[in-house]
Amino acid sequence: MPFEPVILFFLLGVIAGLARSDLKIPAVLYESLSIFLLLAIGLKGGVELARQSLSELLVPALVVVAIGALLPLIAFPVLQRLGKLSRADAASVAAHYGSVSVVTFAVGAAYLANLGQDYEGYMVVFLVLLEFPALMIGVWLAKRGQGGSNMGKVLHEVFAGKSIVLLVGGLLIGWMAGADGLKPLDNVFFDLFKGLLAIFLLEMGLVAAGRIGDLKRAGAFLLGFAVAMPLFAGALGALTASLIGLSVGGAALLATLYASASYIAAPAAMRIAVPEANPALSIGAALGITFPFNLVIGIPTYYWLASRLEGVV
Amino acid sequence: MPFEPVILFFLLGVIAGLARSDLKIPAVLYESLSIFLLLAIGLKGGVELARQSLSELLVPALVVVAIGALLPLIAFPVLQRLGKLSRADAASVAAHYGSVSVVTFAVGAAYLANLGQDYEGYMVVFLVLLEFPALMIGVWLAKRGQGGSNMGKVLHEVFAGKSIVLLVGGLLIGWMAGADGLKPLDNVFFDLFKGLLAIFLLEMGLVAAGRIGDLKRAGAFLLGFAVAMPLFAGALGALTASLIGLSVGGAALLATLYASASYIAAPAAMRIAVPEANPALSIGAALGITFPFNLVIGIPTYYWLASRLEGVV
Amino acid sequence: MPFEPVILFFLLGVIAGLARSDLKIPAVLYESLSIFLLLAIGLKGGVELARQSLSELLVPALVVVAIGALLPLIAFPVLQRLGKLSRADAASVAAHYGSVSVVTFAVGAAYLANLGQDYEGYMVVFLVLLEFPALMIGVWLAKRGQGGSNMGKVLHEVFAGKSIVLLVGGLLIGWMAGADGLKPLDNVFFDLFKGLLAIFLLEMGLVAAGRIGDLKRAGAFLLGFAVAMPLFAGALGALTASLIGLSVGGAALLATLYASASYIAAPAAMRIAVPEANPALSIGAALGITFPFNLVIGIPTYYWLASRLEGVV
Amino acid sequence: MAASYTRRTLLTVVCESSIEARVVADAKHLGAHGYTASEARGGGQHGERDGGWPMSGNVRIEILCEAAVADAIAAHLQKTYFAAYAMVCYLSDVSVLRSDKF
Amino acid sequence: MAASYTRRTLLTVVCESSIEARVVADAKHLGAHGYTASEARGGGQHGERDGGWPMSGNVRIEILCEAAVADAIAAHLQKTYFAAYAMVCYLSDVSVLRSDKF
Amino acid sequence: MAASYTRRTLLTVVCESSIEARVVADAKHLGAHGYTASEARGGGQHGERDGGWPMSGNVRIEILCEAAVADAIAAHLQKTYFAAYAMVCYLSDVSVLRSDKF
Ligand SMILES: Nc1ncnc2c1ncn2[C@@H]1O[C@H](COP(=O)(O)O)[C@@H](O)[C@H]1O
Ligand SMILES: Nc1ncnc2c1ncn2[C@@H]1O[C@H](COP(=O)(O)O)[C@@H](O)[C@H]1O
Ligand SMILES: Nc1ncnc2c1ncn2[C@@H]1O[C@H](COP(=O)(O)O)[C@@H](O)[C@H]1O
Ligand code: NA
Ligand code: NA
Ligand code: NA
Repeated sequence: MPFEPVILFFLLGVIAGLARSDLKIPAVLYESLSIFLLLAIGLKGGVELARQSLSELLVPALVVVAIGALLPLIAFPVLQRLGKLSRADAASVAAHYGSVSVVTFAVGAAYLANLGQDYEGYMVVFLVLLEFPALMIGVWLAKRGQGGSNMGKVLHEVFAGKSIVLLVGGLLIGWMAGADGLKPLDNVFFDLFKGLLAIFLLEMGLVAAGRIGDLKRAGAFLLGFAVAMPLFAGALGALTASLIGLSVGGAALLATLYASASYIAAPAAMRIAVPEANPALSIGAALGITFPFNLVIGIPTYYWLASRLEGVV
Repeated sequence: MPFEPVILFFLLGVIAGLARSDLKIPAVLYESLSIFLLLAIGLKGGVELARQSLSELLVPALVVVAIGALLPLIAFPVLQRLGKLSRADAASVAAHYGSVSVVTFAVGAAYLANLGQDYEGYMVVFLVLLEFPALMIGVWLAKRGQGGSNMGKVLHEVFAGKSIVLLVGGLLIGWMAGADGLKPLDNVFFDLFKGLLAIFLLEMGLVAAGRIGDLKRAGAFLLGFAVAMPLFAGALGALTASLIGLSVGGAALLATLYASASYIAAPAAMRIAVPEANPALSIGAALGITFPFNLVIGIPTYYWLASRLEGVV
Repeated sequence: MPFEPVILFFLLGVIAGLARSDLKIPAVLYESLSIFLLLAIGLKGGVELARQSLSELLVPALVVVAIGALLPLIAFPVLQRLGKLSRADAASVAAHYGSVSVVTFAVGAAYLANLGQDYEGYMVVFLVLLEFPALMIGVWLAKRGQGGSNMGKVLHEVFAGKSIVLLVGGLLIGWMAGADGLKPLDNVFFDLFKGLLAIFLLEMGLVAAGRIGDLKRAGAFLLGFAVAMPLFAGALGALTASLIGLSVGGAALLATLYASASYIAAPAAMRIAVPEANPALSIGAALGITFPFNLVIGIPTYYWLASRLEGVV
Repeated sequence: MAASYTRRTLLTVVCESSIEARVVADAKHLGAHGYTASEARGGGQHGERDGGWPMSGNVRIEILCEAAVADAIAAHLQKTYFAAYAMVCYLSDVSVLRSDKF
Repeated sequence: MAASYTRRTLLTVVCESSIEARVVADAKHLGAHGYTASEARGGGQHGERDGGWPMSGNVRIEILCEAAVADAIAAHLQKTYFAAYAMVCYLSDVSVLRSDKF
Repeated sequence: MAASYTRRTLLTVVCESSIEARVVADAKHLGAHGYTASEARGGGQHGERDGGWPMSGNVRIEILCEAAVADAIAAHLQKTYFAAYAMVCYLSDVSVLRSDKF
């Protein structure tokens, strides 16, 4: 399995965090880098989208979203019945795993670029589309039959949330300006992408190391879930990709998206809409286990799976 | 009229602000980007200046400053008599419009670069020279016949203010080091310029959206002034450019400078020197109306004007 | 003597600071840039190290560290007897001058690059190795015969301190990934290095200007020491380089390392381990005198010395 | 001295950043005329909150107001947020100038 | 307990960042021996000041001093800045160690 | 009003950032159940500390606790840090909700 150097930055962060280094990435640098990454991913997707007939995207997008929406619906009863989590906790964790992680996606794309493996440029559209349905479903699962679901607030929180604004904003700007119009911006948004992703991963490593404490409270079931769920979701993603005829690279990325757990949009939305859920559980699992698992083991596995399935389906 | 993609970032910021998105560009990123932009503009100008005989610049510079100094003197009675603004408010608004906006200048330069239109490299010298006379005049207008003019404090506030320090410092470094000496720094100060300007404009869009409330207090007269004044000043700039024999690109930029209203140096200086002026009025007009107006409509108009005047004068 | 433009940024910072400009580099930008510079230097060294047989480095490294350890041992009695500093102050100043300054090293490397002068890539390893022995020695000097030396805390403070974590982390990542693996990160970590170093030096100029007050308290002896010590240490470095057979560039850099005084790791470690030492003395000397001295006069002198010694020894 | 003071209550709330906007809106609704907020880190029952990433940031909100308003806000916060959010709040007596502002 | 306390006054000023340097200089001139400042946001009579750009930032300044000094500073601030600047200031009683410092 | 208050002591420490971790650890050791910290600048006996670079940053730490605990922490800080570090600390009386937390 080939080797993706940006992951080393994540590991450095984890080690520094565990060694209680005084290395701290300033919160403002974290925010600045995440603004950059979200915008850049959006712009890149928009440029690709401009080369694409939108109408052809409609059916695949519907399929991807519909199958993706199964993920929280499958996760919820597992978490509630097998995991004995409270309804709110089960719903919140399900929402995190149903939604997607932008950084996991970026590492997946870097992994493919490293292999010289192409993928459909409009995968970013799927990234955007997959971000929020699971959050709605999570809120609905938590509040079913209770009234006062706060759904309006969640909708605003998600759609006016910075990750959607920057991804969709970048997508639109890229789409309107096209590759030529954005050329003078390439020095920043394309050339710096991977280096800044590396610094961001260093920070994520520090943050993930800080979640170790949460994992103790999470219990063995949740730890297992945090590994099993991405594998299951990744397999579903690879199958869905075959169904809609994606390339091997596209299939690996869709598997990565399904397998990834959100730790930007989902925690923010759940904190507002399902406050009785314990954020330590969902964040501990998503960031403490699933994120590193996907980086190191998951992505190569989903790629392998995608290559296998290609001939078959 | 050709299309300048960086403006889309400004619009994205405005929309996000109006939609009450939780997208916030951290204040420190704003400051960091403005340090970068000011330094980079200064360096670029300095490199150009090194190619130039300074003595030839003297007369054009004097003309540009002298005619530029008319702007606040013309604006003041209009604001005080027609606009019924208090003396302090009229003086403060006049100072904002007499001074210049570095970012508007940068967008103007990007617009020209997009068209492949050259301009005189020493325009940055005019930018620096135009920044402060209007501020002095504004303070003098506000304090005439009152004593205690605080002129000393304003002078220090302006000359030791960060925008002058960085612009002039960059100018001198660029001038001393020359294009060759700065070559190893080009990867940062030249190549990243436009991409970082785009991110800065995203932030300015958010800030401008936040000034909407101020505009209500400003009243119809000031709203009209915020559109009419840049058009008048832009025309004066294009004429002045003909007078001193600038190229079409140079004329468009000088028009842009005259037309632009300061929202970095002027608010800071007026707050100290003319505290009784209401900052919501001047900033609301300069940032809420004139800045977006110049970006979207003004710059192309000044360019058109400059092209027209070329054959004529 | 050739001219290194990044120094102009330092001078601009000093002038702005002395002129009491309101220019402030936000603390977070300072931290972000120092994270970047440390990582980048580490990565660069790691890539070079990958080309190197590690076993051949062992003896030179031991020599460099052993002779480097003499520096604080020589400085301490001078400071205590001739300079009449208290034991704690003498030990703390000795530790600062025995340790090294990463930014002085970076400017030295830029100076050589400017001259087209090569140097051994593994100099970064010496940089890392030289950072901490002097700090241990300083603590030991301060606490000799007192008990309660806090050595454990210092060790943790230094080894888990951010400068070692980032330098060593970068070194390891560069070493593991190699030049090819890091290629996609070059746009950030290599191409932006010099421009961001320039901005960092601007900030250091502002900080150094703020230390002027400390210098008054430091007294004439310490001011003299802050110039004489780097010259002595630089000469020792050039000789040591001849001993282990470094190239002229390598010798100039080793002289620069010996001559430089730490103002990141040392102040932090001494503050914790030798709190009774007055930080104004050591920081005033290291940052207010020695750092600018090395930038402007020292580095060219060490290079000249290294060239001279080449034929001789 | 020209300054004449009035007693007012200073209500300080330390809570997770995610609810800042709601706490401020609630306070205004209950009669506060202003507030001051600044970034904070901290630790308490809900563990360490070091501000290293968005979900672990705290905010420190201060509200100067009449005692009755402070009581009303504190009671509301207790009812609405104490169970589910990291939050601490306390009151102290202070002297203000320009009492009509608060 | 080894610690012995003295009563002092804590003067807190929240104002727009643009006058921070002047407020601190004035306070020192009127007898303050130190101050602590931190970035803040907020809202009040002068609208929302969200710190998103330089002109909308607030600063929170705290000055520990003798009651008479606090009175003098507060009176001076009222006279000099209240009319034209976003500013709030209030006093509270605190116990300090090392009273000679303040 | 539903809210019922208890008197507690608020200990505020302003000190150089380099000892933040130790001050917090000491306070917990002496019985504090939580703390709030935020970045600060300032000036005092040890000169101006403008936060422009790591060694010149301050931190402002607040600890809500019982009076005896506050006394113990203050006495400890005085003994351990006052001689060698830039540090100020003061106590005030406040009313808290949920007194069992502190
Ligand atoms: N005893 C305390 N003193 C000062 N601040 C506290 C204390 N307890 C909690 N806090 C602050 O309030 C936040 C939430 O507290 P908690 O709900 O107890 O986790 C913490 O992150 C701290 O910033
Ligand atoms: N009632 C209040 N409570 C706390 N802080 C306030 C209050 N009113 C105003 N402030 C702060 O003081 C600043 C200036 O207030 P103002 O002059 O009323 O606009 C505001 O931006 C707030 O940060
Ligand atoms: N009188 C004072 N009022 C408020 N804060 C102070 C005062 N004196 C000192 N400080 C703060 O405490 C820090 C350390 O004080 P010092 O040990 O006196 O230098 C200073 O940097 C200030 O932030
Ligand atoms: Na998912
Ligand atoms: Na103008
Ligand atoms: Na040294």
